[in-house]
Amino acid sequence: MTQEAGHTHPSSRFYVVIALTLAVLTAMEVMVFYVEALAPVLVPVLLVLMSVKFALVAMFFMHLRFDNKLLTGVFVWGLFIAIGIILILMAIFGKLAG
Amino acid sequence: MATSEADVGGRAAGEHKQGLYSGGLWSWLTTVDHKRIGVLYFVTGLVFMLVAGLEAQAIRLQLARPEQRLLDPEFYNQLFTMHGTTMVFFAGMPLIIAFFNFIVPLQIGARDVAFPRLNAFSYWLLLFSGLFLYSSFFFGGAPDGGWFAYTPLTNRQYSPGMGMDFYVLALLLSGIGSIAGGVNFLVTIVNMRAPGMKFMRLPLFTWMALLVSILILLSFPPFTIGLVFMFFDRSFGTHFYDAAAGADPVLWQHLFWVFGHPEVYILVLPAFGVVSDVIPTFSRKPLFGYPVVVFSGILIAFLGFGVWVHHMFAVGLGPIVNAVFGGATMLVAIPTGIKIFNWIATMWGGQLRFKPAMLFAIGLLGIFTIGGLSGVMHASPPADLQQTDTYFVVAHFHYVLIGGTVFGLFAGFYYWFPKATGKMLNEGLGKAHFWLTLIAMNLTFFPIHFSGLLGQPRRTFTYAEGLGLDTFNLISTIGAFLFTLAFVPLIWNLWYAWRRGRPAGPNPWDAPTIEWTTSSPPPHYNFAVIPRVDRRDPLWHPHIKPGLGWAGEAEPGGVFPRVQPDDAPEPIVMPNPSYWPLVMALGLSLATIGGLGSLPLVFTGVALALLGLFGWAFEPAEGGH
Amino acid sequence: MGLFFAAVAVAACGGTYPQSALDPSSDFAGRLDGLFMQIFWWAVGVFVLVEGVLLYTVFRWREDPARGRPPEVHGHVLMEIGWTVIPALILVAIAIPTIRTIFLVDRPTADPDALVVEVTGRQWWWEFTYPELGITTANEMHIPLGRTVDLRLRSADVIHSFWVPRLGGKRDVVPGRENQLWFRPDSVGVFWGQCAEYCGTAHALMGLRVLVDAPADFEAWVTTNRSNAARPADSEARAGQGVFMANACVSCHEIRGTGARGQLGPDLTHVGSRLTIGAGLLDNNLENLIRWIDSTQVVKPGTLMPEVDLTESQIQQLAAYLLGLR
Amino acid sequence: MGPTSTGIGNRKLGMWTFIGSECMLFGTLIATFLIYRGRNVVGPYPRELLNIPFITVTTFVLLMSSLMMVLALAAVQRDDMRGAKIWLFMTGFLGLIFLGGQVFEFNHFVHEGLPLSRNLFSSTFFVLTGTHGAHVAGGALWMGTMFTHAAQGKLDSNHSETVEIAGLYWHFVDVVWIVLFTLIYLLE
Repeated sequence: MTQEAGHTHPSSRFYVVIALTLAVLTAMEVMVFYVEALAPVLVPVLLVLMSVKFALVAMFFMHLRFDNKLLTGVFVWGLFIAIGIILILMAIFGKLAG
Repeated sequence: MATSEADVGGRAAGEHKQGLYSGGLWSWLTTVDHKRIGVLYFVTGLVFMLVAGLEAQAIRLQLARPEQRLLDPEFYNQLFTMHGTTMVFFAGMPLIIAFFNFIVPLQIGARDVAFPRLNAFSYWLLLFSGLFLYSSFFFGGAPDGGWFAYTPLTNRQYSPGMGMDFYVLALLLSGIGSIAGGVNFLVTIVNMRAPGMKFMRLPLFTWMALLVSILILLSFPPFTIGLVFMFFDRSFGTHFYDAAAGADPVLWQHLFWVFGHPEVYILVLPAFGVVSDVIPTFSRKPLFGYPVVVFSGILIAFLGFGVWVHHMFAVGLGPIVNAVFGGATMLVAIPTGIKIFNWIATMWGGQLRFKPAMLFAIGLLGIFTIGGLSGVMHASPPADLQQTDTYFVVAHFHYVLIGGTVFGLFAGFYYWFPKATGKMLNEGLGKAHFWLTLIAMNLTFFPIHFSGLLGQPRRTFTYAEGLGLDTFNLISTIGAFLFTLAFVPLIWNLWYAWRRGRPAGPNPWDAPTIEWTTSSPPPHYNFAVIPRVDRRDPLWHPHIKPGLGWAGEAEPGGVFPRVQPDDAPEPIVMPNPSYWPLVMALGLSLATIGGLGSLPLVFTGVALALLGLFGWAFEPAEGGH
Repeated sequence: MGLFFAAVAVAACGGTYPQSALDPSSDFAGRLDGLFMQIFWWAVGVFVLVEGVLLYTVFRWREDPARGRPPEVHGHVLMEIGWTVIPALILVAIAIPTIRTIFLVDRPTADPDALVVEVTGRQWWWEFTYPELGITTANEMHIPLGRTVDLRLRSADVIHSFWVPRLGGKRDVVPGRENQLWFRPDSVGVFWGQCAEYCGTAHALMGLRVLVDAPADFEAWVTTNRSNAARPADSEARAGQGVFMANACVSCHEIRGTGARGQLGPDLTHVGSRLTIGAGLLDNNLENLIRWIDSTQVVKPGTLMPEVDLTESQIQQLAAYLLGLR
Repeated sequence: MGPTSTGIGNRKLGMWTFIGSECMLFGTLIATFLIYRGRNVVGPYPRELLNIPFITVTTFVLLMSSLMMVLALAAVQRDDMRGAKIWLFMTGFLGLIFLGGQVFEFNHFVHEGLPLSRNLFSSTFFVLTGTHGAHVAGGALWMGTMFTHAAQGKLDSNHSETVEIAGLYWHFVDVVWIVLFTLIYLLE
């Protein structure tokens, strides 16, 4: 992840590394799901792993890491409002209390 | 979308001489010129507005006296549903988009929007979805579930007719066009500004257009999904709004108002933008507190996503939810107030010229304030328990939407009409129009504040004589007739301008923004030379004020060129006309009609739409060969 | 705008509006009205100020070539702060009593002694059940003076909204949910209400009445309404009972103590003692009952009660029977 | 129309804007799914039907299609048209495999007694994953079109923005699936 930000695009090898990371993270998710001992922390762990995968694709495959910050802004605002509304709706319907 | 949108054909400027309003039917069907599309939107929106106005007229006639039976309740319910739906989606929004289309590229110094064909596509979808919706009158009755279409009343069980299917499908179709328009205007404003036109130099109308684009993009999808759920419930027996299956019909209300509240700002912010351009021009003073007005607009747009539950205070969501959303709603009053105060401060110390555009702008300040204050009353959830779903709320939002949106649009109409047509309107007729509208509007809507507080619920085809509300309703009905009459001077004025209007010249109002540097109406390419801008209100620098003398040292700069030359020094590349947007819109419309229950029609429509899409994508990128 | 204040003043104290939200007659409605009045006067103040400044500005600064070109003013930080902070303070002044009231009116009543009434909204009438008293009635709710009533609101079909402005604010009646609304009336009388959420064809005609009785009168009403239906008093009423039992009426209506056990329409055991018929639509008298039975769909378009094919004399008998069910 | 004010191509900015809007679209669907989770009044229930090993495989396939997509873009930018053709083809092909998995899964559910109109779970599940599937299908069509173009020799590094934009769309659809996979299948 020490790829320098810049206008040169990363190498194919770098993309393969990212893809492998994604695959490993997915495997971890499924593993966490099946390990009984992790049940109490299942939700936070899965949400974290999901967010990491999400961020990897957005930053590197979609080039947000290297591109104009405006594009990140456009995307993140949509995402931010969407997450906000999901959370508010879940709270109203009593789905966040447990 | 797979090939370049830069569908250009290089031509010399001389080849663009065709006038804005000349050309045959084919040239209008294939046009991608933002100005022509703006005119199409305007005419379409105006016609739908007149139709919805007549529906309102019928509603008021039925309510003129208690316990009347002029209209039967089923037809009445269709009328108020269609009145609301039409005014919001097929009159208000098209008129706003009309102004975006015509004015925004001119204000930022662009030759067209970012995606001219997408722009045409949006228009055709709007037109077809509106016609589709109205065709329901001939196929078993128009929608009658209210423009808000609350479930489960609109479930198949309680609305077995086709009316609500028309509603769902028409709004899905027009929603696609709206989202496309949102993308288009956002990219246009962000990406197509003339050199030097920084964000904090944008005219306020363009600023508000940018915010509205964002609101459209973020608020229409939840509504679209809500409609998809409704469509599936009605057509395929799913259970999204079916309490018996464990669902909560209130979900629809959330999805509807997550969209519905930003929609209010979609309708009002452009009017604020118009006023923020009109008041400085006719006060001969720059806008007071430009950055504050911009940021208060941003704040209103942002808060718009966090207040939707204030439409649902009586649903019984509990004290915490109501308190949070009540508080958030009250916050909206602050940036709105800031705008009003800044507009007044703009006029303070100015040279106020009471042209019709200015009158409507001042009218907006006065009338919208009333709507805003009654809004604060039902921002308080307990007070709202008495006000929601009564005529008090009807009065409130008509003060907001007529006092805000309609007055703002009329101000914009009188302001930019000379730019759009090259002709001046008659001032006397314009003033008559203003005063009639102002009086009629108050006569219609002020009394129903009282009838609401005194116990008249909304969406009722009649009211008991014993309620004692006769006088309020009668006055309101008289006002409504006057309101219709108020359109006479407007129509007369259009006729007058067409026959005898004086030529306008590039800048009849001595306005400061760059749309006034080009001829009226502008040439096909808008600007023979792309202007360069080095400040806000560039045409007021240096301070040459005919009739008013010099106000200060002449400063160089402002905008170059100050007046656009007749001929372009270099060949101008403009987008080619295209019929593919029309084909694609027709395809989607056919598929929509098929959604009423004909699978073959759906497939035909989708095939046609795909044909349109591929034709569009693979049109020769260079038109010259 | 003088009209505004005059009319509000008249409206606030006039008694000719039976469904007025400005004439509260319970603790609950009183709270809402008190809060509304507080906000209203703030709004009036702001209104006068803003419109006054606006009008003054417009007249003071109309075009006058003698003044020359206006100086270029771009803003003023202190003024901006001022007209941000002052409205914010006013809003705080409104928000504090608002939040207090919310936590009072949006929560179930704390009164353990409250009289529970189950309210069911139906297209297009209201059903009231008193679980403690074993009474079911329709469209008219009797409650005793001085005792809190605790309404449990449910819907049998679509969303309605229960609204009796002088006693309480609206509360929606939503399928799949049970909402609550409570109030303690502070005077005896007949209070008008009606459905306030659009619920279909006859939404406008879905009225109700709340009758606040003195405690003794309420007890008498309870005693009467617990009993079975009165026997027909004369031959015409007896004939009417026969018509009722022999026709579609029985499949929808219940008359306790007879064979009529229908559950779809209002309970008619004591229909003769009600003030109105058709959900607050018509005064309850012989003439109106005949009209109602004869041309139901004209009197209340869309109503789910069909027009049963009866002769004129049968209708006459039926109406006499129903009116006798006191 | 010449350079833009921000230096970002109009179509690229447009695609990102559209993606921002799509966040709200899927956000609403996800919110509905989560709100209605556990409110079924009749079976079958999710636990009885969801096949996690199977869906893990299709998830992996979709993730790899994203890799193919970036490789295709890199190839186009290098003017390596042979590579571009292969990677574009693979992207669409893996997308189709994913879709095939979805069709298989839907079919399986219907056979197990869960047609669309069965209960709240079927309503929310089919509409949510179906909307995503429709996006994949649209993307696959787009890949196919670009592949055809590449095969006809009409695609070169001058069109790299076109491929990039298609890629943005494709990755977004992938990202949505990352979220759905966790929320629907693992957090059940």
